[in-house]
Amino acid sequence: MHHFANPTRFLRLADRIQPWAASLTMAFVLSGLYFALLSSPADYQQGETVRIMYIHVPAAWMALFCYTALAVSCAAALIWKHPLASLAGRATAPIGACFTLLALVTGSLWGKPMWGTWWVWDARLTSVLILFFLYLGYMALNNAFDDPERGHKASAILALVGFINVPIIKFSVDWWNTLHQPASVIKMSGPAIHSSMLIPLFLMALAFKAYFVWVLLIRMRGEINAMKVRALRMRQVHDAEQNRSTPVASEAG
Amino acid sequence: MNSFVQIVRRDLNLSFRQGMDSAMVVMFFVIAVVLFPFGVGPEPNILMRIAAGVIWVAALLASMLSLERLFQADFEDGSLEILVLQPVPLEIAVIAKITAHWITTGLPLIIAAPILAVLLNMNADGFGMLIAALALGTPSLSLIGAIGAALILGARRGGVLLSLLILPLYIPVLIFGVSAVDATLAGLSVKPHLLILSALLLSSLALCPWVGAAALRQAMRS
Amino acid sequence: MNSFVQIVRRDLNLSFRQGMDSAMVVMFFVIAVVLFPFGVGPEPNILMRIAAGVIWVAALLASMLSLERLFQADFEDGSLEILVLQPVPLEIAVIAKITAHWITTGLPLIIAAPILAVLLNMNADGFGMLIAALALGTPSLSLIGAIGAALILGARRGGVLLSLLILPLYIPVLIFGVSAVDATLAGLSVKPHLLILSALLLSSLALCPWVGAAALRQAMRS
Amino acid sequence: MVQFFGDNLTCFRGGRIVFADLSFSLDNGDALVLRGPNGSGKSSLLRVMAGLVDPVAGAVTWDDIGNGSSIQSDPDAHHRHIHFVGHADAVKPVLSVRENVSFWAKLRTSAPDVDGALSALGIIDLADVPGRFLSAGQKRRVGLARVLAAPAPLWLLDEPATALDAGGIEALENAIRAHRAGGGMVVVSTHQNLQIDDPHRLNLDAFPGREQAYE
Amino acid sequence: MVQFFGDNLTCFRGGRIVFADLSFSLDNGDALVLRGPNGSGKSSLLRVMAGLVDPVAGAVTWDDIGNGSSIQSDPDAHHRHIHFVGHADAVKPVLSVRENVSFWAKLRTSAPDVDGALSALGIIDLADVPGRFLSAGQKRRVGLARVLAAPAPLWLLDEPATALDAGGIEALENAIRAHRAGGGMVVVSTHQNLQIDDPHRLNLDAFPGREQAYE
Ligand code: HEM
Ligand SMILES: Nc1ncnc2c1ncn2[C@@H]1O[C@H](COP(=O)(O)OP(=O)(O)OP(=O)(O)O)[C@@H](O)[C@H]1O
Ligand SMILES: Nc1ncnc2c1ncn2[C@@H]1O[C@H](COP(=O)(O)OP(=O)(O)OP(=O)(O)O)[C@@H](O)[C@H]1O
Ligand SMILES: [Mg+2]
Ligand SMILES: [Mg+2]
Repeated sequence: MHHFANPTRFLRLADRIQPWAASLTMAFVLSGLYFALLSSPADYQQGETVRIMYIHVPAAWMALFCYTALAVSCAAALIWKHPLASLAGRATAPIGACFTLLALVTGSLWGKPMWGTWWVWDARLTSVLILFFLYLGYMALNNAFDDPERGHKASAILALVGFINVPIIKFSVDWWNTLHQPASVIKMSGPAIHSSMLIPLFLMALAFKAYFVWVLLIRMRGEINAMKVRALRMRQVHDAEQNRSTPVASEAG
Repeated sequence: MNSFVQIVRRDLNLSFRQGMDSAMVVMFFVIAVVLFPFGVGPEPNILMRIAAGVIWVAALLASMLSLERLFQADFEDGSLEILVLQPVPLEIAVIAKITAHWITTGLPLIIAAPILAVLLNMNADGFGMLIAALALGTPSLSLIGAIGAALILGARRGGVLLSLLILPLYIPVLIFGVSAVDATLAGLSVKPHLLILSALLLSSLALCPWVGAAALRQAMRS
Repeated sequence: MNSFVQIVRRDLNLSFRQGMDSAMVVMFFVIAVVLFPFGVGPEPNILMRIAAGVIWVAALLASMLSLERLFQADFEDGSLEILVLQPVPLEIAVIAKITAHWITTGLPLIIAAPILAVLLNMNADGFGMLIAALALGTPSLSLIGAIGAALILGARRGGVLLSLLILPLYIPVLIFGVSAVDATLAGLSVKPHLLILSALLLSSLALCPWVGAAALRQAMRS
Repeated sequence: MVQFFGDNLTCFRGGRIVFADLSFSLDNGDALVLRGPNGSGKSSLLRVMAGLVDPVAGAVTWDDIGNGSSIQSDPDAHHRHIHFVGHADAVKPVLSVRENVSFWAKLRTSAPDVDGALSALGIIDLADVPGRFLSAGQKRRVGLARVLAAPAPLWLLDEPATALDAGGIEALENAIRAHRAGGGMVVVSTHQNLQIDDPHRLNLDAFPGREQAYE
Repeated sequence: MVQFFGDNLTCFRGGRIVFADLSFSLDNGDALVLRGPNGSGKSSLLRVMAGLVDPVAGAVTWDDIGNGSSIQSDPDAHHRHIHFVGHADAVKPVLSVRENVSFWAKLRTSAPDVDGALSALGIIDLADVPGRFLSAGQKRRVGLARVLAAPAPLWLLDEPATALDAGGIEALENAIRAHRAGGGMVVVSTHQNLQIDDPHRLNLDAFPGREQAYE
């Protein structure tokens, strides 16, 4: 009967994790920024603009990671009907959309010096833009119904359909010739960039991940509260019905 | 199979008696295309250059607009609820409705397209390929769009919402549909593009009825 | 005048509480524009050449789509019937609803337009004029579209029908809206174009509320 | 003294005559109950009275508006005299019950008695609840509260008891009684048993001239 | 022998428990009448029985389908056993009354008795009239004719008497009587007075356990 199992246990767990997530975020951001801005070298080709990488790449990774997390929680919500799963999906989507936007914006900022233009219509960039629309579509559908339950289910189906886009983004650089550079960190043969860049990159990636957990918990707490408010509303309606205590119309038969 | 035929026949029947359905989709298609010479100016070589793209984009928008009501009317008058409760697999019902929809809207688009291509100064060599690409592409559009049409049932602002949900999913069809035509005009091989269009069609044929049926069941839950 | 304010305030209220209304129109606008680079290919100078036209056509389509529901929701839940029977001139009610609609959809379009202009490589000199032209043009679109929105009430396939009714009426706004931007980019005088846009706005302001009210009364007859 | 009457009305809908040569008149405090089987034209008559449907012959007239010319000649004055409750309740899901009622009331009077109306229909407890949480019967009460919140001499009610439970029906009957005691008039169509004192009755099945269509 | 029963059903809708631990069972020839004020869960229970809404606990089961596994395990067989009549009548405006009924009937049986069903509900005269010309009560009759035209052992009727006049209600009662005499079962929710012989009764207001959600 997990449908109306009270989420108190989850909240207690969240209370314990949240301070850790917050402090880890701070620690990783500070150390990551130190390495990224001060102790790592400028690129021999790209100069100082290479430092955009320490935001851009982790943000792009998080954009993909969040969508995967969204799809997994939507699948869990549809198959096992666990209310926390659908809640997690709803809480993840806006965070993922923000990371996607961040990746798009930092990518554009980087593109201007590197490629001489803010935007090109190549496979990688376009598929990320589509990812952004999918996030927006998920959120829009989620909120489009008077009955929230219906919005959650419909948007979960959409999120699963849209998951097709994630491998397309990942492999777009391999399948099509594009301006965007192919994977150099995460690939079979091991990372192909120097460790002085790798360390800050990973520190920032960890920082983003911890930040994600932190914000996710806050947002889930908010969602749970919203549900409680809803339940109170319902009770108000029901109590009003009870107070009138109207007699049922005379029995048939 | 018998119920498949029953449902297709009834939907065609409804569409013909209500009249204008097909006509209106075609006219939207034509008007949307005709807006472009007004928008981008009448220079023939610019128009020629963008003809295939504009026709495909207009076809996407027309297909999307007409799909909005694929399940909507049945949802509103209670038919959908009854359909879900018939001893007929819902997937069959969904694919029957999509078939009827494509016959009444997709087919007329394909017929109208060459005329618009003439209006936009497209090179006559491309006409055949335009038709072929649309014939392979529009069924995919109907199939993909059916998912969106099922998801938005009962939502506020269905029309705009639908566009947000399915236009991103239409993009692969658009890309390969246009490149098939462009490849013909440039004298290159069209085989890879047509193969991908067919693959898109087959995979949406395999996937969409199931997802659409699941979405419809979901819509009935409330 | 008091009832005008009441109705505007209620419609804005509804739109904000339902959330996402404005957001969705903007998103459709963005997606429709984004389709074009897929359609016509990514070459920057072609895109630059057609940017203003594409943005205007997308604005037309977005305005049209969002207008579909201008009276629809009120019609379906019975509010319109009651509104028609209030001791308030129906023309006032119509113009109040149009005003609220423009604030929630036209204004956001104007704000989003420059970003799309960047995506399409439009020359930055044109941005200011694009905004000015949209600011003069979109209210006309809302006014003209309201007539269509009233005429389609209760019709089957409202969406496609609406596009047929009003897209042709939108063409003058499109032509002069685009030529204002193009004139700026070409360094020519924009005054005549802006004057015509203003004239279109004034005449639709004078005419459309009356026609719209008549159409609404007609819709109530059945 | 306000009086409302219809003369020799003929209504033509969906390709056939729904009723012909129908007349009625209402004095202050009168109630007219419309009866008849399905499809006999009750809803159509109410819509003619409201001015939503034009009769093909005959006219509906107020004694005190426009010197005996029909309601079509001065719609605003006519609208100020009537409240119409149709099949739909016009409850917006995102507005609270109070907001739903007061929007309509404020279009008619600057100082409406919204809370009084909500109390009379037993939904004052729901005043701040958004419309989407209401059940069918509660929505109906909101639709009726709109009528009580801003006074008008004539109420036109099309099956007002639909979806109401016993308590709701009693509240409705009381409201009609009070309205008539204050000189108001009411026209009601219903299939159910509504307690209305000294009603005039109009049986719509008695009007000939139908069923000639489709033959 | 066909039997249909639900065990310890709990239904959760719109963020709250509508009913909990509800059980029922139906034998051939039985009728179950659902009672309760607005919002008590009558429609919800009928939708659970139809399989349109899944209960969060408990199961609805046929004795003769799938060896006592729930209706979800073989929806097609379940659908072959039931007819569901909800609030909407699914009448297409451009199809004639006969076409409306026979489309649905043909999905279930190749030789449906459409005209017999129309006669039983007193709308055989309207057989060739397009749906758009029907009044509320006539539409309801068309919705009920669909049930008569193709037999199924269990009828689930949600407020079937809505908008029906006295003649329509009598036709409905007769149809239910004949169906039960032939061994059929029926579940009805209603606010009105329907004459049903020896009904089992289920008062939905008696189910506790709501309002615990999210607390
Ligand atoms: C708006 C434009 C851009 C977008 C949407 C974008 C998107 C992405 C995405 C999604 C990834 C993650 C790929 C993966 O995990 O395999 C990525 C990684 C990366 N991007 Fe971008 N990018 C953009 C512009 C740029 C520019 C201008 C550069 C620099 C020339 C750049 C350099 C990189 C690098 C170095 C990586 C890491 C690749 C790896 O090691 O896996 N990006 N980008
Ligand atoms: N929207 C409409 N368009 C065309 N004809 C209509 C329309 N509504 C009703 N009619 C016709 O008018 C006749 C009277 O319908 P009306 O709705 O007034 O009946 P009623 O007495 O209210 O019936 P009910 O008890 O079922 O509500 C019907 O027989 C129908 O044929
Ligand atoms: N579509 C829905 N979405 C969410 N909650 C719903 C929905 N429909 C009903 N509910 C909730 O379920 C409860 C039971 O509703 P239901 O429609 O089953 O009641 P009912 O007994 O049929 O009432 P009525 O007499 O008004 O028809 C209601 O109180 C409502 O809060
Ligand atoms: Mg009626
Ligand atoms: Mg009910």
